[in-house]
Order: sequence, then structure tokens, then C-alpha cells
Amino acid sequence: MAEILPLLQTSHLTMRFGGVVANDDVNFTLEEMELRCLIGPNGAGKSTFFKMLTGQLTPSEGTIRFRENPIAGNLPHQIARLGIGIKTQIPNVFNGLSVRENVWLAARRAARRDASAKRAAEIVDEVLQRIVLTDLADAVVGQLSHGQRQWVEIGTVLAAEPELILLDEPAAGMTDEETVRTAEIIAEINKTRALIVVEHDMEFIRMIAKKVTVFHQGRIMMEDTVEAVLADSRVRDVYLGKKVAA
Amino acid sequence: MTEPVKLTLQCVAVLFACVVVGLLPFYIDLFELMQYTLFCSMAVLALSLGFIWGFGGILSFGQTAFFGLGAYSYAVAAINFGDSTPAIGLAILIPALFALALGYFVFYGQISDVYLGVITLTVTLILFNVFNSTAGDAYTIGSARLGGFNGMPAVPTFNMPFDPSNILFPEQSWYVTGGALIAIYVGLRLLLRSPFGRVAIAVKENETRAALLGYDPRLVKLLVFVIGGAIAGFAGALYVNWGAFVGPTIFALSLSAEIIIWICIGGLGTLVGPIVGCFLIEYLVSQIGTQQAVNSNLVLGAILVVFVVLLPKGLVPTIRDGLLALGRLGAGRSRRGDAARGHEIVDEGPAGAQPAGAE
Amino acid sequence: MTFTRRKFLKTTMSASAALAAPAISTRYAFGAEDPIKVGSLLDQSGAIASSGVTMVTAMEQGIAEINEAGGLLGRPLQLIQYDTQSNIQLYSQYAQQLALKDRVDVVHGGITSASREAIRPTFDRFRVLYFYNVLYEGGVCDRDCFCTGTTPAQTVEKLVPYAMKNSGKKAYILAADYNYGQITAKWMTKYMQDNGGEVLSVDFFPLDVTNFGSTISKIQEAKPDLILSALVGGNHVSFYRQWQSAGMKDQIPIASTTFGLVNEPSTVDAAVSEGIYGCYGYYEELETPESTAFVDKLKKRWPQIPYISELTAATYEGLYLWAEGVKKAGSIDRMKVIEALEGGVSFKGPSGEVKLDPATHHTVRNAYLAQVKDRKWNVLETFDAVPPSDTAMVCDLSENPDDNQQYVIDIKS
Amino acid sequence: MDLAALVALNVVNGAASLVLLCLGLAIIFGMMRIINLAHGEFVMLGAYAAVISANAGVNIYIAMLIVAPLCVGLVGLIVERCLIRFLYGRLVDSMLATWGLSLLIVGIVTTIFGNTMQGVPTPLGGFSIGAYRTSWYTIFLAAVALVVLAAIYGVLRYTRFGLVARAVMQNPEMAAVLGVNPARIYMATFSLGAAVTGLAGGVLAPVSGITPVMGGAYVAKAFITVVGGGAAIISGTTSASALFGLVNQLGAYFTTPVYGEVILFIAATVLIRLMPQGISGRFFRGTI
Repeated sequence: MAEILPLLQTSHLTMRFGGVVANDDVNFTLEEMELRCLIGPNGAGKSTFFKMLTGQLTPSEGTIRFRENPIAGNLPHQIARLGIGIKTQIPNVFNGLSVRENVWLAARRAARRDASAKRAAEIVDEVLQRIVLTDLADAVVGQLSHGQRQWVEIGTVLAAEPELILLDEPAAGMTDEETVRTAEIIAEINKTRALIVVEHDMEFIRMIAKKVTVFHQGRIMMEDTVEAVLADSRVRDVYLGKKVAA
Repeated sequence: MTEPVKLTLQCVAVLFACVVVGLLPFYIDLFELMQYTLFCSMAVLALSLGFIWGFGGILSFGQTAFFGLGAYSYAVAAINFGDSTPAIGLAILIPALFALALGYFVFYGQISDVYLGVITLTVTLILFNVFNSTAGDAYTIGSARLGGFNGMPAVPTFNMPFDPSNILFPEQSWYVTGGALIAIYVGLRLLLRSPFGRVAIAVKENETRAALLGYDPRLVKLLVFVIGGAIAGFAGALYVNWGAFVGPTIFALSLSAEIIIWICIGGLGTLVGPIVGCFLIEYLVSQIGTQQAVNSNLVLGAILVVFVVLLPKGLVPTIRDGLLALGRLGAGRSRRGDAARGHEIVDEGPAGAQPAGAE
Repeated sequence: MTFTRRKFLKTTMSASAALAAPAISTRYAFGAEDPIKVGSLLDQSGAIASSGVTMVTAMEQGIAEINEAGGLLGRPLQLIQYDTQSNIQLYSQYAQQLALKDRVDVVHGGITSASREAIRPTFDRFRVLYFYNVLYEGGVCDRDCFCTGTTPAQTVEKLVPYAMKNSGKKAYILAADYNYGQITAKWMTKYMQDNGGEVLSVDFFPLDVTNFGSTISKIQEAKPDLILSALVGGNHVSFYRQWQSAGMKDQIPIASTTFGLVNEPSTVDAAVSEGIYGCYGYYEELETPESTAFVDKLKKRWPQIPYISELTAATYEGLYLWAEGVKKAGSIDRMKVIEALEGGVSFKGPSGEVKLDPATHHTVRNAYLAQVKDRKWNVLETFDAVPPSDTAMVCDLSENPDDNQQYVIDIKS
Repeated sequence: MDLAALVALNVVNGAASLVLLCLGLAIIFGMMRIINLAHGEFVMLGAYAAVISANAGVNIYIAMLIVAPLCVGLVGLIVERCLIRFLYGRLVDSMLATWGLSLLIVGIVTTIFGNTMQGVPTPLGGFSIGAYRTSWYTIFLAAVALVVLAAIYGVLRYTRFGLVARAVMQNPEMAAVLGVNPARIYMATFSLGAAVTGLAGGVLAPVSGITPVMGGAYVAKAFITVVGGGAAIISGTTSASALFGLVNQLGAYFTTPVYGEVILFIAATVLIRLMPQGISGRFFRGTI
């Protein structure tokens, strides 16, 4: 049964704010272990889409299915417990706590699933190494640079060991070197888990992507391989037009 | 490195406090002892709000609701049972249950910040009005008359556990109250070091992030709120033990605001701060009334205004930062993170936010 | 670790106890010239300050007079007054301070019944003689405590029939929602019924109510002949003003047990206060020599003093009654003074002869029925030597000297 | 029938008083997110200004409608310059400071004027509805409330100040980019809020007891009403005042004033629970 179900499936997903339609009839499917990139100009509805997936917004219409569970309208912590983790666009971390505590808070929930308290400490150490912040483990996150906080948030997402990871502009504000490392980490994660990545940096997308979904004005405009999408003239118009306007 | 230092300092402070509580009766006269007994019971109240506000992010304008309910529960039970032991238990239990009901109503209704303040405020005003209008004979619970505005005089004070004939002397009451304050301080410290404490701080720091990690902020806040309510209720029992009296003014807006003032002056986000602030203001208020030259309101008001403008962070954090700065100067080496100071520092990091994984 | 610390504690404790011991013993060694300390707890700021400040003036005046006349037992009096800031907790705190730190010989004070009930147990516990000089609902029965103000039986009993005679038999009662108001309303009901009247409704108001619109409508609907008011405090003054502005003033008369106790007749407009009946133990307008002298002295001390009411006069008389007791006892020892006072002490003060009633520790004193006329009280009738018969129904300290409570007098109407 | 009209009038009166009492707070809280705990003392100052000037021979209407708001507006200006401007964005500090301020004002007023104050007579007479008498002043209060509402609406909706003020409240940085100095807008807004509160104190003076501590009776109720109303100053305050005035007056009429108050508070609690954004957040979104 479970094998024929996709990991994530939305149907007719719609979000309205008063008169504004942020997402309109989005039908989106993600398979197990898939890595998908979302692109689209600002205001295309990508972040709203993420917020509905994680329970921060309740859709006006439509359903979301995570494996066999309908999750539309569930609360964020309930969805998180099912195994969806997110790195939001603006670093969303515990500024008053240390790096270690930030990661530990995430690991603790993961560890709880494994029912082993020691496991949490192990996960924290692993993750700290992976995000190369072991030296700054006891620093208060609020005092770190923007890029470092970005990494802390990625660390918390990793430590929670979710089934599905949503990354909203993971490479924003990173150095080229860091961007490469992010791409590597994403590839590594993808060996065991599914990801959805929102990104504007086309270079980065080329580095990681297999299949790309393009959002425009709240709807899915097209869905294809990286090459096909980047070659598409409509996509260029949307992006370029938007960029000129901005 | 700083962590063990901090821990040692805290232990030393607690030990010192124990010694002070133990020795004080031999050095000061009875009146001052009773006055400090009062201050300690108020400091317990200050701790309750200092905890839920500083570490749970819940600004309750109505912490006196639990304080007053605790005081009334204690008074009614003590008059009926004649024994303070179960009465103290009820003074903790009833406010905790009330906090549970109110907290469920508020947190599971997704009500936040100012609105939470308003609800707690109105609940306190309702209690004030209700208890104020219990002057009639109908308002009697067992053998205890609630007494309306005049309140309930001559409430039995604490006795030895389960031994109603053995009523505590003022010195013993001091040991109980001072000891309770220290015990609650230590208890809250331990709680904040526990996994639950760290989750509570995380929820306060960033509710959305905590939820996205799978923590239920409603439940965490509710638990923090209930703990705060229970402590405030206990403070109510200690207060009645001091004055042998409880009246509806315990629910008055002025006391609610005063607790907030204690915390602001002592320092939000610390546990010592509320205690310090409470002692200072209570002492000040009682000193002001002994002079005849200037209107009391005028003095207190002026002090508060000056304080906010000059020491916005509160005493304890200001002194702590000052000492840290001095320490750095003295050591002649600058610590990491100084460069990052000054921009985008949301929080200096409350005293309770120790790094995890130390154990 | 624990063991050694405990041991350490023990040794230091005994050492410090030895050090502290001599200090305690010297505390009781008074020289003959040491002043006699008179404690006073009155609100000089906050909501009740309007009552408290004139009472403090009366205390200061009384103390100054006694000192000018050579003090008591050859010793001067020292007034220790604390501003309780209209805060019950501070009453308790300062009561302890007066009893334990200042070690005063007597305390005069307390304004609201709540404040009295908060501090009375403290003075019982630490054996300090206590005088409460305010008119109140009656019923306090405590050998340590003397209540020198009037009680409902002394005033309401006179006020109600007089007002009925001049209006009609149906009354509407408005009272502040706390014990004073509740109990006074009961007395009002009783005296209405005793005189063949009828009470249409009794409404209670919290002290912070300022809008009486719906109440005025209700009164109009009930159509009483008379309003009986035991409304208290600045907010409740709004009632009289809203009553007048609704044009009801000339239709239904008002009799009050509280209006004018501070200085309401001179603060509200003449049209608002004109014709209101009141009955108290004292008015500034009384023209006895004692009264005019008292008023002159206080006005000299404080030229802008708002109004000198029963509160002020009773405070002054309370101090003198205590002084008489001390003189009679020849000592400031608490028990001796109490016994002397119980032996029958009286003082001819501004309000006339005030006599302590040994059985109740209340006073037998004159009551004056008056009506506001052109923002002044116009005394219509004088009742001489009215006993506190309400408290006497429940309290007899000569029979039960150990009695210590405030009775709620079961009013059978 | 006459009685029903009378009760209706009471409801209108209750609501109008609440509107007057709350508007100033709503302006300050709604637009600046400052919880002004000295609000009650501003009411008191308005009443004192009106009473003192009326007793000094100023025409009572001028005293209530012009002197009171001017005086308190000026006080508001001074307070904003000397205190509040250091505290923008610091909700708790502003509460602490304004609490201190309220004590300070009470202390100063007591020191200068003593604990009691001679009031002013209520102008206008009474009139009859059938067998019942009521006061023209009730109608006058309602009229003043309406005029003030209209005036504030006009200012916010149609003047440049109003436009800029609304912009600043929504996004201070944006306004700064537009070349507006947010500090001046805040200053003007705070003074305006204070002046409106002073006006409320002025017009309530003839029907209230005048003491330095009279403000305490108003602050909690005003605050609750403002929050119950939500972010929109005019529609929120009006609807919440109407609702709470109705509940309070009917409760008081059918039970006692005590339960009138209790019912009001319970209604407020339930309201905020059901509509965390206040009435205007639910029904009048996007209005002023």
C-alpha cells in the first residue's frame, strides 16, 4: 500500500488572503527520496506553499497528503512530528540560545522517536561537525553572522532527521564556498530523504536539481527537468520581466 | 569555561542565602524579621511571574489572581480544618487548577501577547469584584466567612505539619518563608536546566521555530503557566501566614502592576532580578510612608520614571554586564563575540540560557 | 560538608544569641523623661487620603496641646505617624513596626473597617492598646480595642424616622458594596420597618462605580418617597451629581449616613447637596464653645483644612479619652490603662460629652441631625448621650473579657 | 415604553462615556503600541483643568471643551518629549514608565490641590420621558462623543497628517524614506491622544466625583475596551464601547452594578477569546 502512495501530494490547494489569491489550485506530487526545486519570481506563492505544507497556514481549499496522512490544517508541531522539517527564508533560530542548544532541541525530538536519550547528544555532535560549527558550539546564536545562523538553522533541520526537508533559499547570503558545501550536503541528504528546495540562484539549481517546478502567480506554470525549464521562454519572460520590474 | 564559573557562583549565592536565612533572627529584631518574612513571601510571588514572563514569554497582568486565590484557599481551608498543612496544599492546588483552566482557554485559543495580558487582567478584575461583593452572610464556606471588602481577619497561621496545636513562632515562620524562597529559586533553576526548561526557553525565544521542530508551544506554555500559578498560590499562603489576614485588595490592579515593576527593576529574564526588585521596592514603599514631608505617590512615581530612563534593562542584568566588562578589562583579554556585539543582538542571553549538553 | 556546616551554624548561633541578649534587656529600661510614644496609622495618600489627612491634623493638634500642658505623667508625648497609602498590606506592616520596633504605648488609627480588621489582631498579639476613631458598622468586641466613633444605632436610628417624617414611607437604599454599606443597609431596613415604612430595593455599588444612570432609572421606576444612601468615596459622589442633573433632586429627598463625612457639601454644587439629611456625631458648624475653639485651633494649624467632620473630632476625642485613662491609671501600662478606661472615663470635646462605655468599649455620645443648607450643615436636632445599643446587643466585655471578634449583629426587624 | 426609552438612553450614555474615555487610549495604543497606564490620570487632569477654570469664572463649555483638551494635550506633549519618546517599541518599559508617571501625577496634583476638589454644577437641566426624568447632559455626552469621533475620522481620513500618521504607524522605516520624520508624527499623535482624553475628563467632570485618584476607576475598563475593539481606532472603539456599554448597563439594570461590571469583564474575555484581533479585526478590516 504505502509504496504506491507518493510521499507528498497536494490537490487543488488554494490559499486566499482577503481578495488576494496566493496559491491557486496547486496540484503537486513528490515521490519518496525525490529532490525537487521550486523556482519562480517573488510573490509567486512558493513561501505560502511551504507555510501550508508545514501548518503555518491553513489552506482555504484543497488537501495535502503526507504518505497516508491528510495534513492540511494540522498544527505545525503535529506536522513536524510526522517528519517534515523546514528551513525558512529568513533565519528562524533561537537567537538567545547557543548553537549547541539550538541543534539539541531539534535532535531531542528526533531522539525521542528512537527512544534513546544518549542518541540526542550523538546527533548534536554529528550535526555540529557537518555544519562546521563545532568551534562555535557554545556561542549564542544571536551574536553570529547571518550566514552562520543560516547554517545553524540547516543544522536544526538535519538534527531533527525528518522524512521530508523543505529548504527555502538555503544558499542566500552564503559565500561561494559555503554554497558548494550546501549543495554537497543536499546531495548527501538526498541519498536517504526527500527534499524540496526553493532557490533563485540558477547556478545552485544546476548544481543540485533533477526536476524543477515553476510557480507563477500562485499556480504551477510548468514542471520539467532543469534543462527544459531553463530553456523555456515563458520561464525566462517571467523571471526577466520580474527582475526588470524589481 | 564560563559555565562552571556561573554554576559555582550560583551555588555560592544559594549557600550564602541559606546562611543569611539561618542567622538573620539572631541579628535583627522581631519587627524587621517579620518585615523580611513579608518581603520573602512577596519575592516568591515575584519569582512566579519572573519565571513565566522571563522564561516562558507569558506576560500576565493578573498574576495576583493566583496569588489571591492561593491566599483565599489557604484562609478558607485553614479556618475550616484548623490545620495549616492541608490548607497549604490547597493553596497550591487550587490556583494551579485555575491556571490550568485559564491557560487552556487562552493558549489553546491561540491568544497572544497583549491580548493574553488583557484576559489575565480582566480575570483578576472579575475576581476582585466577586470577592469584594461577598460581604453578605450567604458567602460562607464551611465556617469561613469571606467577608467582602473587609476580607477575612484572624486567619490561623502556619503550624507544625499535622500538629495544629503547635503554631509556628515568628522566627519559625521566617525560616519557612525564607527557606521556601530559596527552595523555589533552586527548584526553578533546576527546572530551567532540565530538558523541559530548555524547551520552555526555546518556545519563548521563537515559538514558530519550536513548533516547526515538533514541540507543541501551547502545551509548553500551559505547563509554564500552571507552574507559575502554583508558585503564586503558594506565595499567597505565605502572605496570609505573615499577616493572618486576606482581603480582596489582594486582587487589586495596583499589586498586579507592582509585580511587573519589581521584575522590570530587578531585571527580566533572570531569577535573581525579581527577588532583588521586590525587596527594593517593598522596602522603599514602606520607608516612604514613614516620612511626612512629601506625598508618597510622588516619590515612588519619580523613582520609577527615572529608573526606566536610566536603567532600562533592570538592576541585575546591568550589574552583571558591568561586572563582566570589568572582568574582561581586568583580565586584559577580549572575549570572542565582542565584535558581533552591537548589531542584531536580540537578547543578551538570559541567565538561564546555559548551553545544553554540558551534562 | 553538611555536617561541618551545621556545626558551624550551631556555634555561630549560640555566640550571636549571647551577643544579642543584652541588647534585648536594655530595651525595656525607660528613663522617666522618655517620651510616651503614640502611634498613628492613617492614609495620607491614595484613595482614602481625603479622610486621613484631616485626622492626622487632629492627632497633631491633640498631641501638641497635651505637650503644651506638660505632657502625661510628666512625660512628653511623641507622635509616630505612618502614611498607610490606602494600602491594607502597609497597615499590617506598619502595625508590626509600631508594635515591635517603635514599641509605642498606644495606637490610634485605621479608617476603613478592612484596615481595622487587618491591624487589630496584630495589636492583640503584641499587646498594644488600640483606638479606632471612625464611625463604622458596629460590632467590634475586643478588650484591647476602643472604638470611639458612632455606630448605626447612634445615627441611623435618628436619621431614618426623621427623614421618613419629612418624606414618606417608601425608601430606596443605595449603599457601598462592602461591610460598612452592607450592614448599614440592614440597619436602615430595620429602622424603616420599625417605623412602619417599606424598603423597595437595596442596591450595592463597588467603590469604583462612577456611572449611576441605570440606577437612577431603576429608582424612578420604583417611585420611592425617600433615598437612603450609604455611598462611600469620591467615585460615589457622582451619584448625587447625576441625580441632580437628571432633575430628580427636587422630587425625592435623600438621607445619607456618609454624605458630608469628608467635605462633600463644600465640593459639590449647592444645588446638588441642598436638602440632604445627615446624622453624625459632629459637624464643624456646631456652635458650642468647645466646637468653635476646636475649629479655630485646627484652622490655625492648617488654614485650608477642607472640612472638620466627625472623623476629625472623634480622632481628637479618642486621643483625649486615652489621655484621661492614662492620667487616671497613673501609668502607661496597657492593662492598667484599660482598667482605668473601663472604670468610666469621659471627655467634654468638640462634639459634647463623650463617655466610654465599659461593656462595649464604644462611646456614649451626642448625635446631631442636620440638613445641608447652602453648602453648610444646618443642625436641626440634637440627641444627647446616645448609647451604642447595637454593639451592646452582642458585646459585654465586663462579662466576657476574653471576647475578641467583630460580631455581625443579627438584626431582627 | 417610556422606561424602555430611558434604559436605551442609559445604554447610549454608557457607550458614549466609554467612547470618550477610550478614544485617546485607542489612538495612543492603536497607533503607537504604547500602553499608557497614566491614561486615567490624563482623564483626571482633564477634569481638574475644566473644574479649576470653570471655578475661576471661565464659561463651563469653554472650560470643558477647550481648556481641558488643550491643557492635557500640552501635558501629553511634554510627557512625550521628556519620557515616551525614549520608549518606542519597548512595550514593557513604556508600561513601567507610564505607571510611574501616573503615581507622579497623582502625587503632584494632591500636593498642589489637596485630596478633594470643588466640583462644577452640571449644566443643562433635566427633561421628562413620560413619567421619567433624565438629564439633557446625557444627550450632550452622546453628542460630544459623536462629534469627536467624526473629527478624528476626518483628521485620519482626509488630512495629510492623518495619512502620514497611518503610514508611520504601519511602517516607520517606510515613512522615513518618504521624507516624513516619524518622531514628529509620534509626538503629534501622543498629544492628540492626550487631548482627546483630556476632553473626556472635561466633559465627565460635571457628573463625576473629582479627586486625584479618580483616574484609577477608568484605566482598566478603557484598556479592555480598546483591546476588545481591535486595531481600528474609530470602528473598533465605537463597536466595543457600544457592546460593552450595552452589556454593562443592561447587566446593571437587571441585576446590580457589581454584576454589571462582572458581566462586562466576562463579555470582554469571551470576546477576545473568540476574536483575538478584536471586533474590528473580525468585522471591520481595513477601516480606520
